[in-house]
Amino acid sequence: MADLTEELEDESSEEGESMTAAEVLQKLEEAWLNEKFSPDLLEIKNDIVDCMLEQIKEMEENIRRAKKGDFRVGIHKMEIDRIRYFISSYLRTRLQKIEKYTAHVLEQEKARGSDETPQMSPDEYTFAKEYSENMENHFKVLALRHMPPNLQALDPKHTVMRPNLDSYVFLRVNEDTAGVLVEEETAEAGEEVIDLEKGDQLIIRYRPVATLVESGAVGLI
Amino acid sequence: MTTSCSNYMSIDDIISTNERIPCKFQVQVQRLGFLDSSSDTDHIQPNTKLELPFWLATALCNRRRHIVAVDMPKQYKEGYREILTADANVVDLHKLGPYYYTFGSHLLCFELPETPDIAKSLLQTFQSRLRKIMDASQNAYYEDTTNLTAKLDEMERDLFKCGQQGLRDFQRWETRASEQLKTSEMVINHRKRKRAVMEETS
Amino acid sequence: MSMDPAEVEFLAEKTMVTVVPNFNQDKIYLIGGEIGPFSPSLPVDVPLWMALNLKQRQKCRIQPPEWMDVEALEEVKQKETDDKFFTAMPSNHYMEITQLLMKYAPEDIPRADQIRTLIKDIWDLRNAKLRSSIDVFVRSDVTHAKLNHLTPMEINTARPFLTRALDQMHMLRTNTQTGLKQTQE
Amino acid sequence: MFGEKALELIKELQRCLDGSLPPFNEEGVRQVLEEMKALFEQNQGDVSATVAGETGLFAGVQLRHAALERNKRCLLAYLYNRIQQIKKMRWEFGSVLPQDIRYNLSEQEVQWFNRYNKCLANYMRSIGEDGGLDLTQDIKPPKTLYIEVRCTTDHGEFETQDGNVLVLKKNSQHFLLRSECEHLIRQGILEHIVH
Repeated sequence: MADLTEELEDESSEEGESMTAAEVLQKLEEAWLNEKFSPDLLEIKNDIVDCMLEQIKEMEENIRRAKKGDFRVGIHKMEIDRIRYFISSYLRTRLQKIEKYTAHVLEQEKARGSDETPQMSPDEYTFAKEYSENMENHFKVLALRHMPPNLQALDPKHTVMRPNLDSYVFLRVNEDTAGVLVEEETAEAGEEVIDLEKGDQLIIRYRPVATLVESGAVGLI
Repeated sequence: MTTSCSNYMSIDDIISTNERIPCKFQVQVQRLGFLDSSSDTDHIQPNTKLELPFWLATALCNRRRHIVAVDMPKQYKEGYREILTADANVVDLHKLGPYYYTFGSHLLCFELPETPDIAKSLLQTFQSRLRKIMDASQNAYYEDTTNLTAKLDEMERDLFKCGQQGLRDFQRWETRASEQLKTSEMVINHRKRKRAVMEETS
Repeated sequence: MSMDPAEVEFLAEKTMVTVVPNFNQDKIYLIGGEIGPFSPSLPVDVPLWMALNLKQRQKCRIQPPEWMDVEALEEVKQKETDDKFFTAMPSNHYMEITQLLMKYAPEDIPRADQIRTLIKDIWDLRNAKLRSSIDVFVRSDVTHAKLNHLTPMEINTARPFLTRALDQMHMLRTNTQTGLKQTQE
Repeated sequence: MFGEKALELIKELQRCLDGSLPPFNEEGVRQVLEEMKALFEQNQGDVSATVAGETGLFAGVQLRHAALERNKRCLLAYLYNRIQQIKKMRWEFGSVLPQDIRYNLSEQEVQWFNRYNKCLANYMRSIGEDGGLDLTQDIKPPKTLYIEVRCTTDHGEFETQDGNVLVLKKNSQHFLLRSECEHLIRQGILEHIVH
């Protein structure tokens, strides 16, 4: 069976450094955890998904070529099942958020500057648009168009569902980060700033650490 | 509500905003006298007292409009707040509720003088009842939990369910029951209903 | 969002354990890295999921991890009893690894029953501690807390209740801070 | 009070949170739309009267407008929450719904379901370079490659990935690849046997 530990070019990392398949798998696991626990839709890790699917495909071809009864086949198939679970569960979690917050994620995509990376993959975006049209059409045909003229529109101020960024999450600190503003100044108390030390585990509201999740300085657990 | 998650489509939110509030009309409202079942005039007269659902009260009493003046429902007034301060754990919040916290939070938008006290009371009540809810949801692994949740308001019941969920999932794992791949819940329920219908008709 | 304990276990199955194989095999090149080579009676490190697979095919004996030892665990239990805070566990997945080895390889673990009891005691001790700290936490006015040394399975069991309670409390606390609110439309 | 019929629709859903879906309440929806029509017409009347010089109608218009918004919210929430259930069915029953469940859907809901089916399938097909990925599979973390299953009904022939053809007869037991029979277990045709 072919050696699959050869270095892979990873286009996602800014420094352009290359990662091994094992490292990409580790990244996939982190992305899965973050997506599972973050209330908001995070940036799609398309390169990681594609890279792992590619690895699975190659491995499946190797398996097909393997001799009947090769005892390694079972092990490789198990590993493929495990990786496919990560990918499926990751994309499924994202799909659930896209369905729930469709208008919100489309709004954000629209407001995105050309230099910013999109949250969704092109295919997720297509899905979101079709899903949103299907839903709006449903409202229109069964209800809105039978209503008085001044009530026929959906008022986004009320109807757009947004994730609750103030929900609590558990995290582990990956990099020392000083001066995280966790509470805005209020009438009764001053602002609260904390330092995060590598290895610490915290329970905290998502909002103050949202950018740290995207940057990888903390990971949700 | 100040939480950023919008709940326009929420069944619970719609039902909780139907709770009624004592209102007093400040102006005459023409041709809607029939809303007051205790009188047979064509118009609602000023000073008429009516209990209106929250969704209506909030449209008629706000910073821009003063068509009605609202009063707090009695379960949020000082008398009840004192009872809650004394021992929140013995109070049947479901009887006062059933959406005691959610409805109470809604009421804050009327900006009455006692608003800050109500807000404080809601928070303190929740904090002091929490331990009991946590212990009940963690220790009890009974099939029937109606007893334990009878005096909890809807928000607390939801929390209780979360506690049970964590425990039940863990116990399913511990006994290795989670290893078994299961028929999906909807399919099972669908079959049960179908069987029930067949038995009825046979 | 929540997670099933089976998913926490899934993560735990990545942990490396030592097995003693009864077969010959060159290195296996997995996507996650290379494993082996395997020679009869020579201990080799493999991920737990693979160890369990080999064990079920009667191709190896699993060596219990070093910490899975009655004396060592009694010490851990004593420390957990004495210390007010959570102590560091010898493995971040002590509960899941014990479960899996007890189920699939009980004959490979000396004094398995005692170990099972000790692990359960430690779990219970830590859970009682967790509940008291949750109680202190929610009664205080702090809005975040450090939970060092808590393992993923412990976090996951407390998660549904704790996060919901804090979410609800955050809402009620915001009520008291804003006091006067925007007029609703 | 205004909005009561609309609230009835919502309460109807609240009673069925166990995953069952009551028949689409066409009559209820029609009555709510009717109430809205009446409210709107009265308001239009009051507005024209005000333009013509009559005073004191403002409060009534406000009240009716609030009732209109409330009715609208309840109606949309009724449709929305039904769709959530219908969507869940796509994941639990598969792309074809049992006849008796389909019967409880309005024609428009059936259309919504078909469109959802289509855009979900398109999305799943697009994942990766080729072939796509069926996200309705791999719902639980994999434990073993093969599992033992028992048939709960006479299902007929079943072709395994390696080309063998099995007959799935009621109470027959088989040893199958987990990944190829997960759907059948979720749909209740097979039962997973654990020891």
